Amino acid sequence: MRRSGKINFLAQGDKYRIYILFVVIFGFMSIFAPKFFSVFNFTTILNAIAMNATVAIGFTVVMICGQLDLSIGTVITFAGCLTLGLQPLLGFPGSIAVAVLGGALVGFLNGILVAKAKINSFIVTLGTMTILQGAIYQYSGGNSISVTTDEAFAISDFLQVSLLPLLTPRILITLILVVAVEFMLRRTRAGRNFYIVGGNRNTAWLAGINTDRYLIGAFVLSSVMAAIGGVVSVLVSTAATLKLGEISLMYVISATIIGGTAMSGGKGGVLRSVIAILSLEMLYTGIILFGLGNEVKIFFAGLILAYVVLYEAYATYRHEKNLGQRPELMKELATRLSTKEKKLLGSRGA
Amino acid sequence: MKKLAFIALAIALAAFVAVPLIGQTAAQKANLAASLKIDTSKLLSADNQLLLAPSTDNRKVPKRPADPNKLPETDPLHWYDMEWAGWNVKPTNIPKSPMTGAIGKKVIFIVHGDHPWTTACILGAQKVADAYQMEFKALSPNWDKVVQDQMIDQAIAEKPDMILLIPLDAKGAVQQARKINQAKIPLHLFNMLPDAAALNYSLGWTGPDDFGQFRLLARAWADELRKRNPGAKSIGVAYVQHAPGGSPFFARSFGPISELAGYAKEIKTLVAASPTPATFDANTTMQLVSDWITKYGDDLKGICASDDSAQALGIFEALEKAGRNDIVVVAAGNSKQGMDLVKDGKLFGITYQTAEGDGALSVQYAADWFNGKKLAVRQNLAQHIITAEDVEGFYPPQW
Amino acid sequence: MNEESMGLALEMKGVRKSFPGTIAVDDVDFEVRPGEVHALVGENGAGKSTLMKMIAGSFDDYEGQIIVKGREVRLHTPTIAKKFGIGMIYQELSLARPISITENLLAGRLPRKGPFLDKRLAKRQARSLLEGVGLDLDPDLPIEDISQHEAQLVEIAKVLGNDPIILVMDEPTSALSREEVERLFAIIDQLRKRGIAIVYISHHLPEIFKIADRVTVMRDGKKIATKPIGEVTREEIVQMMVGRSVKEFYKRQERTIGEARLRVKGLSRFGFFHDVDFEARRGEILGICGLSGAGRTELARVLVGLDRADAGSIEVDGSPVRGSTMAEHLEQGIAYLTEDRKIEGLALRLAVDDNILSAIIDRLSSASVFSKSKGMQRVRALIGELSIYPPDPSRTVGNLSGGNQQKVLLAKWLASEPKVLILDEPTRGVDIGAKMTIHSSIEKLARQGCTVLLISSDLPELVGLTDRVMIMRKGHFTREMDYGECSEESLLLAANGDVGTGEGRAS
Amino acid sequence: MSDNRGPAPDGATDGAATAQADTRSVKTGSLSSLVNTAGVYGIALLFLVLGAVLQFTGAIGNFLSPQNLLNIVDAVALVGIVAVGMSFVTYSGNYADMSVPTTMGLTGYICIELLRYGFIPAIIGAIGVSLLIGVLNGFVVGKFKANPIIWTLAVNYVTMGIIRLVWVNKQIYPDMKGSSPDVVALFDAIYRLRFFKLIGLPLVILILLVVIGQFVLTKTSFGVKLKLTGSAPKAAKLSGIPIETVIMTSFVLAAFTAAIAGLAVTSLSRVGAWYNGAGYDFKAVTAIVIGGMTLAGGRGTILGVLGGSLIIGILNNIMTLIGIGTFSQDMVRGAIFILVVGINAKSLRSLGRDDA
Repeated sequence: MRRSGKINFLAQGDKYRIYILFVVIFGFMSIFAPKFFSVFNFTTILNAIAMNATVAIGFTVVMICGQLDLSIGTVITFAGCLTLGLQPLLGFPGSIAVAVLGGALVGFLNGILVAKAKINSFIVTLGTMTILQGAIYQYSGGNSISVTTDEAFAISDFLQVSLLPLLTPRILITLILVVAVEFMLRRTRAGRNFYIVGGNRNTAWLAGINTDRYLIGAFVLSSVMAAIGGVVSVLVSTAATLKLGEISLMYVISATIIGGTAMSGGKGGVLRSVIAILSLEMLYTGIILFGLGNEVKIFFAGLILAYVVLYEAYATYRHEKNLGQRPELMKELATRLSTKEKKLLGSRGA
Repeated sequence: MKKLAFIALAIALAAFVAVPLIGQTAAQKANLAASLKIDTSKLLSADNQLLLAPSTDNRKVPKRPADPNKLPETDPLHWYDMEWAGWNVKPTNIPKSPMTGAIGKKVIFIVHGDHPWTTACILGAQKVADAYQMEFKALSPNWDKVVQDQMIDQAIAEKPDMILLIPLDAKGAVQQARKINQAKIPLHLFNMLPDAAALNYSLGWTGPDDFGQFRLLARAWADELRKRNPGAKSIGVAYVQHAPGGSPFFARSFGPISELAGYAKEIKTLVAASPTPATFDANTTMQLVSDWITKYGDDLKGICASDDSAQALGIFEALEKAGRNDIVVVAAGNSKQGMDLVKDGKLFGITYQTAEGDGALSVQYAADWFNGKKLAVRQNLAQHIITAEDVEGFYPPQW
Repeated sequence: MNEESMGLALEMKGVRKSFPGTIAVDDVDFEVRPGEVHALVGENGAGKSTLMKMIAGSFDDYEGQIIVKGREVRLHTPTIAKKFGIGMIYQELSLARPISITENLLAGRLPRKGPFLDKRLAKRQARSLLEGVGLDLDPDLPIEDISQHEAQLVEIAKVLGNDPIILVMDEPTSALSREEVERLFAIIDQLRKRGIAIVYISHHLPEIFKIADRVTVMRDGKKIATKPIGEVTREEIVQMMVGRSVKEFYKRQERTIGEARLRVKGLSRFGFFHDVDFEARRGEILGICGLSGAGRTELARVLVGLDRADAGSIEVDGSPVRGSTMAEHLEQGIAYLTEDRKIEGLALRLAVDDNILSAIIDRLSSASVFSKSKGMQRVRALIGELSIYPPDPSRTVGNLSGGNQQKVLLAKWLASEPKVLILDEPTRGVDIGAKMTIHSSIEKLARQGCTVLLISSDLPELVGLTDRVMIMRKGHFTREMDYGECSEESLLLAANGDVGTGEGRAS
Repeated sequence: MSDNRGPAPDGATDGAATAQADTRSVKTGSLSSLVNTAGVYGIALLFLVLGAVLQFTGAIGNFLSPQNLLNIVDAVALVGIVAVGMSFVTYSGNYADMSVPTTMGLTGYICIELLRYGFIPAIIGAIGVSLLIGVLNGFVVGKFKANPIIWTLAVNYVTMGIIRLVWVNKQIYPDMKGSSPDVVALFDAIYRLRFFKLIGLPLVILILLVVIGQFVLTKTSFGVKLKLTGSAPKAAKLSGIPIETVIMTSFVLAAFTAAIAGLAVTSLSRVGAWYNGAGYDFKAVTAIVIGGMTLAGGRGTILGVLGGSLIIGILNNIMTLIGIGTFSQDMVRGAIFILVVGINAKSLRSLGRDDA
């Protein structure tokens, strides 16, 4: 008998879990949360996730490589500050370019330290996070940066005009990036190589895949996406606040995990992470629409994350326990038990 | 909140029934009359202070220098755009008052984030809103600007009679205000003094005059420093700054610095820094101040903190360890810890920052606007410095 | 065979590779002809694996010449090696566990249609590769969902997929069941016929005599000799490997077998093995024979308390075993030497003494204060007894040769002075010298009255060492043979459930 | 998590490890960890010397004054306390306990709430509750091998939510819960009590914890089991070591020290607030890692962790004395952090360790 993926329920369950979660939250909120089900509300939700969704793209790839990037939060803010801080000198095209390149540079540094110097990514990115935090304050002199020229307003307005219902340029940018990277991961050799590198670096190396290049690439992608997220976000709000990316880190980590990207690497996908963020955001919005406070938000976010982690851990636990069980023995067992029961009945009868 | 709505409705109906022929406008007139009768000036906050104490500030608004940033940081006018923001705005299509009375109006009250201060602030606002039987809805984005923007969108969608907003960020406020303005919804900003440009789109601003308060505090502080160091040629002081990213960061250090540059030249600024990574962590502040004491020794005569709870406590831990009781410490805000320290004669003075009053004044401003009163673009909360003499009067603390 | 006429597929001239402290391969000449299976034997640490890793491009700093198909090449990365048609099947699996079989098989060379992957084609290729090694699995399954020996075959399929002209196999059978070994040999035969040059590393001499055309023996990084297989005997090879003559490999000393010590009644772990009854006596070495997956390891895990039994009872010296944790079972004298050495057996990052004492921490502690010194002389004794080299308790186990690692593992369990010691493949992938030491200390242990359960796929070992053998098949004990009727053949037949085995007994 | 040779739940085949096995030179685990510890104090000493030099060149004033040195250790006392406990988690191969911040916050709330029933009950109650969090973490991570970072992160969220739900976003004060003044005074003294007007209680606790911790790690059977669990969980399990219990214990220890730190912070800031422990998770990790404990587990010492905390303290002190702005200090801290860990990692590899 051919053993097929189908018999592995757990894997299947994992595959669709995030979409199920999405449907459940969407359904529940649409039915019960006041004013939830409206094009307008969905648009605000999509606007709200635009930044974190963009950030999650790169972060997911890093996690697929079995690494962690704690610096994304500060990269967002840093890129934001550069975009508006340098605008007077370079104009928007220039400042945006510098911001994104700056992001790429940070990612490159992270990548080098992880891949070449072989320092644990948790540590490396914790370090760069601290450095960037200082750099941001130093650069901004402690005050947030804004550009309130008509040009800036024009750009901001443009990014928010709705091309179609639910679709503003800002959302479109995120959408394009998500689709592009997801496609790259699924349909190109390079994309699959990220998974192999994350799954087992040795395998990748033996297959002649330049693991270091992919690790560095992942970190660069992560920082660049974070930077883009920051740039777009400040272009919309015409102001770079020093706390811009503060919340993003924990948010994106949780979402990525909930989305089903394993921290051990080799598993997951960008789309799932984004769906997870969307689900969380709908949950949050719903909770607010119910007139409940942020503590409820935090509490539920924690519960969902905890549930997912626990579920996955328990699943693997069970899976390993029963690995190699012989179906024919289980059948035999069933028959034997039934015979035993018959015996029992018989003896009672006598 | 629902109850309020009903009462409001009832009154409106009553008015309607009273004058059947003239109909709506009459009802509105009646509503306006009823609204104008309501007196909120006697309301009290939890610390038994007047909720809406009239401002005692009678300073003249100076003329804006050509380019404030050209001036040195020690020049008060360098901070013009922060300190005097709002006094000379160019209002851009600000809606006219409907003159229909505050009763039954719906206001959405968006704060910056969850904090005991916020809870008190909302409470104060609620008191006034109740007095005017307004439909009052408070939202908190929990310090996340992305969420605040989202809340603003949703508030706009609800088409309230007015939006009251504490912007999360001075500069970020501009775009937020502009957005609300374009949606043709009256906007009132309060508490966090935003970038001047933001005020172009709002009816006005109410809140604590951080700079003003600290100029006041600075003078009292300077007098005390002089008293303790008679005839000293130079008196060294240090500033524990607020978290970066907002006017308090500047008002609570450069406010006094620029004030004293004129008022008490002998007082020299040794250092000004914000404890990192945790700005409002007592332990971090203690470490910072301990090191300052090591560095400056007896030259350090005074410390000005931007927070009178964690920061102040950290400072006094450091002072006690060094056995320094000669250093005059002043701070912002009247948290319980701060007032206790004043009572124990440790803190010399703190600014009175009424959280309830802050919320209350903003709603009062809204009410007055509905009632068609003539309003200054900017209204400051009453200024006051709490010292050992009067600290007792401010218990129990609001939060 | 007329392949002689063609030139050499691979030739190595005076190659040398040294690591800090040691010279792993010292000026070795080695050659393989197309269409020949060239066996490479030697004790662990003799340099075989290093030599082969050299061919596979694992090192960029070896000295000497490597000539492939007549032209000299520098094999500095796996990619280059692959380009020259060199494929290597590694001892330890080099598969990515979370990734699908397809992507492991085609890692780095997934088929593309234009710039994008052609998933359908990939799956088809994967399936045909799997069929090539006689596996019938869904290529979409992730590796973590298939058994270890299936994974080993996937590994082989993966290398064959690169259709190499030179194929290196490092202990390819170590994780395979007998039937799978047979299948592998069939495959090797086809490859040979296709004129592919095969280098075959194994400790398992019978295998070598079965399939090799020539054999090269290495010792201490040097080449000892290369001979056509027909011109050497097992004994000669062993002698060349260990550098000393080995008389009778399994010399049996008489043992007195005492009264029953371990009594197992109706023991079942549902879905893994059912109704296992047997009893083992003091000083007895009881073999358990069966194909991998027959439930041998699962049985051992239950006996030692790693898994819970769903039914049945275990008695030691007449008193039922209490508790459900391994620690408790250990207390009552049941110890288990695991099949897997690197992950489940030893803490490779820790020192020899840490490892040897790891099973008796509590016994060496009073008031939960641990005294290493108390254990040290036992450690030294065991190092001496098992001649663990180097005899330095503070060496990191990861730095020892496989054989010595295995000795350390055994030492760890000897240190716990078990009443019943379960050995799961105690000599797999271990060189002859170590194998002998291990065998003799097993016998010594038995003579001291300990009961030994020996789980092994190494039939000579079973035949030579045990007093009785229980045959296990598909989760049942199907029959029992005593020393007399045991032979490699009879065991093999029984294990494969051929004629004469009591299939019926199960139901 | 980040290197597939770590004891991450996936138990990845350590092919790479064995690929490099040959290149390992011969050194024992214990020795190399001692070398690390020595290294850590070497760095600490380096900074001290730097400070001294700066003092004699007149760049900074009385760096070597007892008062200043005391300030340094005082400043790191709380982080040190948290780090000592958390280092057991790191040592067990489970990276870090990210639930520390809210554990600290919760401890404060509980203690203040219970003060009205007396000082001792309040302390016991508060610590007790925090231990429950440790047990929960330890159970899930130990038994089901959940990823420690993510799991404790989730627990951190949940606890935060609970705190804020229960105390409706209010912070509470020791003397406003109807507890008697002298009890409040006692509570106030947790942080402020000074022996000989010099050595603060937190410092004393830190030293005690370090001594006990070092002893437990190196001399007790638990310590040995922890070492095996950290270096090779599967092998440890198959040596009859109850790794589930061992891991749980390490998390409980982390929660315990977090609770103590939480009490101290609450006592210092005289308020129970949910943000009381904010940032202590990363601070502690920094100290631990600089202290020479590798995230791969099974390597490092408690003394090293103390050294790590000291390095941070001295660094901050010197920078402030020189007059470097606090913002630039962040940058320097981050750079030094990566540098130190990088060097440590390198030395480990040269010692034949392929994990950093």
